Amino acid sequence: MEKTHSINYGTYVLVWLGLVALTTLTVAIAGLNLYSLTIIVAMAIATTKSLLVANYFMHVKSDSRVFKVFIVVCIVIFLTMIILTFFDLIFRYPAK
Amino acid sequence: MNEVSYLKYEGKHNGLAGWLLSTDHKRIGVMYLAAMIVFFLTAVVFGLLMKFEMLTPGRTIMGPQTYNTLFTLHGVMMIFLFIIPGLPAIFGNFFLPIMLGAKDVAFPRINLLSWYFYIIGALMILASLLFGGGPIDTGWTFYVPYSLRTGTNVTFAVFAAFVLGFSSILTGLNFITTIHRMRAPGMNWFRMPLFAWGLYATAWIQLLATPILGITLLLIMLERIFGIGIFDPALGGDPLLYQHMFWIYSHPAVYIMILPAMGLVSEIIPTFSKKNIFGYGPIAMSSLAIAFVGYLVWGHHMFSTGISDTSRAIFSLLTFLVAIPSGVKVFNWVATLYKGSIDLRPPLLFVLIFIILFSIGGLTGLVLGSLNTDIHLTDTYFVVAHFHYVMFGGMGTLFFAALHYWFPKMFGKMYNEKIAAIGAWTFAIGFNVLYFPMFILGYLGMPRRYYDYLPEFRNLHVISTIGSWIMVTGIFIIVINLLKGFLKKEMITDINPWGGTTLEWTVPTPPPVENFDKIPVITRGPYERDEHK
Amino acid sequence: MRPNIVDQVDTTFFIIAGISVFFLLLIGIIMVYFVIKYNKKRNPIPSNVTGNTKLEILWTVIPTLLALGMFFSGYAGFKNMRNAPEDSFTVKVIGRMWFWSFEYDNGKKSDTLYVPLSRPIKMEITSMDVNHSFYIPSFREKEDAIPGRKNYLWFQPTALGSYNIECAEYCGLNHSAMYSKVVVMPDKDFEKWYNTPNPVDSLNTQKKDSTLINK
Amino acid sequence: MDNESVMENKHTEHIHRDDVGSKMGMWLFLFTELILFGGMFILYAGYRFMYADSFRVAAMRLDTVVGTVNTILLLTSSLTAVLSLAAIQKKQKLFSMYLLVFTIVCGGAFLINKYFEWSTKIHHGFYPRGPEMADLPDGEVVFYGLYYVMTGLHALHVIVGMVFLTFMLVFVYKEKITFDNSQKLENAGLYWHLVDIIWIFLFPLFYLIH
Repeated sequence: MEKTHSINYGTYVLVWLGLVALTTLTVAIAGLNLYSLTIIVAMAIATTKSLLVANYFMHVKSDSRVFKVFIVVCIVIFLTMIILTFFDLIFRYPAK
Repeated sequence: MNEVSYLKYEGKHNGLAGWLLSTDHKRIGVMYLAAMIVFFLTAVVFGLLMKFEMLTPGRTIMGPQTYNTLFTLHGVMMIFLFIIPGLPAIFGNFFLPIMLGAKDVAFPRINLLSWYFYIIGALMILASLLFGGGPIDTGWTFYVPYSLRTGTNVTFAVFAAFVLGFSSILTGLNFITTIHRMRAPGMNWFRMPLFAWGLYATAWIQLLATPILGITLLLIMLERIFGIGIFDPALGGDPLLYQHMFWIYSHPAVYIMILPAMGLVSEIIPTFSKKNIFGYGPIAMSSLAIAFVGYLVWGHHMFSTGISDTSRAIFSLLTFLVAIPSGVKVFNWVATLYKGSIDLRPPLLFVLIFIILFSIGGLTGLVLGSLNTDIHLTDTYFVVAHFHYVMFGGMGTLFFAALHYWFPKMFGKMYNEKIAAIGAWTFAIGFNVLYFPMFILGYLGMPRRYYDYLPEFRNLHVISTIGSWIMVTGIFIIVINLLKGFLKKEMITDINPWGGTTLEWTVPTPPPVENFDKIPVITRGPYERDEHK
Repeated sequence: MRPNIVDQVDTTFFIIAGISVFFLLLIGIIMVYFVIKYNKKRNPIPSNVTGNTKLEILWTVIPTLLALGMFFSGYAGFKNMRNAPEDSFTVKVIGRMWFWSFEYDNGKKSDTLYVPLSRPIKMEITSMDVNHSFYIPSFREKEDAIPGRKNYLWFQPTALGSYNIECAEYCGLNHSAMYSKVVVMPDKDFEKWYNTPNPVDSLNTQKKDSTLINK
Repeated sequence: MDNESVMENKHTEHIHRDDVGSKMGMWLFLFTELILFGGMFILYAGYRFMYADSFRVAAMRLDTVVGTVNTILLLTSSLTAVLSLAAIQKKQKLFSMYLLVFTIVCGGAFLINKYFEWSTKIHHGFYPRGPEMADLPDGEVVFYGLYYVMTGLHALHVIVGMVFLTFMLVFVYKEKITFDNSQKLENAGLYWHLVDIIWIFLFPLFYLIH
């Protein structure tokens, strides 16, 4: 049950093609001037790319559930840190 | 084949090398114990000297620079070398595998590596006293920009703390994997002893909070060496972001200290009241709840620093919520005593002292969590008293409880119980005489980290200093009594001197190298007793 | 009528302290009672009580409600602490290693804080070197002085007299010597002081400025 | 450690390989790496919020082409790393070794690129306490501070990853890693992919935000 990773070269190459395509896309979009949207789009694409890497290259997709739970816990805690920090930054009495 | 105790075992290396190169979790635990007692007592001496300096306003025995250095070293050593690693590294290492029915932790070699990181980090802290600009004087919080401006040896000391972080992370990593992968057959999650639950929750904090401290300390070093500008306000950095980063780690670190201690209470009370724990589920779950909520409240260390009012309100609300699972635990412990058959032996005595001291610490935390009172009380002696009640009264008292509880199992020797009880009472009385006046001092407006003070505070400081002498006498009695027990010739062979129900009381005393001849199969909860069946 | 911050802080403090003492006594007395009553001599055979859902809910819900109450008490007082009245008299305070200096709107400088009795005072706090904390225990007010940032607090003097100002954030060698005074004066005396240029104090301050300022 | 091998020999019947445990340990370690960089990301986010305009201006001076090339290099090396695992599981030892060598070479190329990028910046005086920095606004100084620390820390991880992979190469050669005992290689791969994921975020944050 531990060795259920698909050991199929084709899938990996397809994922890689997808990753390269997304890289091209994000560079192209950065060239347009989308102002505040730029960062959101760039982060969305980066998140998609890392999901691809994690799910296929790191085999999270075929791993047992406990690993997925771990990853979610780690990400939730990280997001908590960022969000709570920003409650300060956004509402802070302006510096001089 | 498995008759030799872990103390006597002779493998390829003997003598000292047999210890220093051993990957046996029990030997590593004992090595941590030996090292930590040395550092703990050193830091106690620093504290004693500080209290002596506070006997009179102005100079008593030392100058301000020495005093500033002393409280920094007292904090750094107590926190990074004793209370954070204390219970997991010593008793977690020694007993977690046995309690789970395993022969060792998941990664024994990483476990030994972790001990070496600890020792290297500790020696580096001591070494930082000797060269460079002299011993650090920043306080254990290393707040910027002072830590960037002072000429003392901050870079090196901070690197030492960074190395200690590695040790902590590796221990946490080891424990999580051990608990997931190495429980004996039949031991499902809810048949696990509560000490293991405490360690599990702690391990997650060690793993997911320590790296934040690591990177923050690294940035201080880089800032001092290269001037990268990330924290230096002269170059555009924001000192408040430093404080955020520091407390994102350091608040959860409080729970690294206290969660295993709480787990230990849940071991000792059932043993000495001869009954099952009251509310196993709520206690186990509140460990995880505390671990998680612990990440949400770091801002309450910064209520007066100028963070936004919105975030102060949010952090204050969350802080009050974190009090609740701790309260639930205390109620459950007291309820466990109900209708028990209580045998007031030294370990239980320490635990009862813990419950009172920890409750005082926790309840005074409410005043500090509340916004307007915290503005007045933060950075005063009130805070100093509060965290000494929580940390020393909490983790420190339970360190003694754990020593007295597991001493016979670890060394196959017994200490004098009467003297242990005298030591415990002396410690408890001295503790309150030492720290309680600090609450009043703080309320009257005595700021912390003050070398000198106004004459009107004198009486309370004198009482507090006398308390420090009583408390240290208590610690002295406790340590000498244990040492005498350790040096005794006669061994005890009683497998289960207290009548405990967890697995460590089923293996020989002291435990053999491989813990179990045959891995046990678990069929019941950790605190269930035959007589109830 | 302006809220009295000192009273509010003390009220919140004693409410929470009262509840805390109650719980501490409750836990302590019950614990000692159990230890005596169910001592192994009196009660050799333990009963196996393993939990009680009703109790668990009870001692989760009641502390939660109490905690929320404490939060709101603290928050209400805090809001008043942060809302400086419109008509506040503004004074700038600058922390340096290891003294405070005060600057008034008309350019007057001083190393002691002189304020009129009748007006709320808003302090704008900053630092020239490392973190300090501007703390007036008698007014229950404190806010850090952070280099590169401007924090504030306000207070309403209620009685004539002079009160201690302390530094509450560790700032190095003479941290414990970083004292000053707030002197609350009758309005007329203050007017007179405020409109007198070049008092002795300001000369002192300027002299210290030139030697200790960083850049 | 010798001591352990003695003990292992003594009770080989009890010690069985726990691949899932080993992978779990690796993942837990990766989380600490994620949070380590996470701390930097929190700081980046904070300062970007404070100094939005300066960050845009400063980012313009970074070379998008170099960044893109490096991204492609790392993505490709990630592919070959996972392929080498698949190859060993299909008992294609030699192919697996070639793929590992290619992965390490990609890492090396990434570092060489990085080296030239940094030295150009340093040559032009854009480094902490450098001649150009004194005139820059605070926000840009912080931007370059973050840039050097984050990409530097990342480059350090690339180097560590390359060392790991070199060991794996030796292990495959010596057949310590085989088709039914490949957890070590998978763990090294996990580390390498993580380094890749971190770069996936660093790239847009530093090179694409103008």
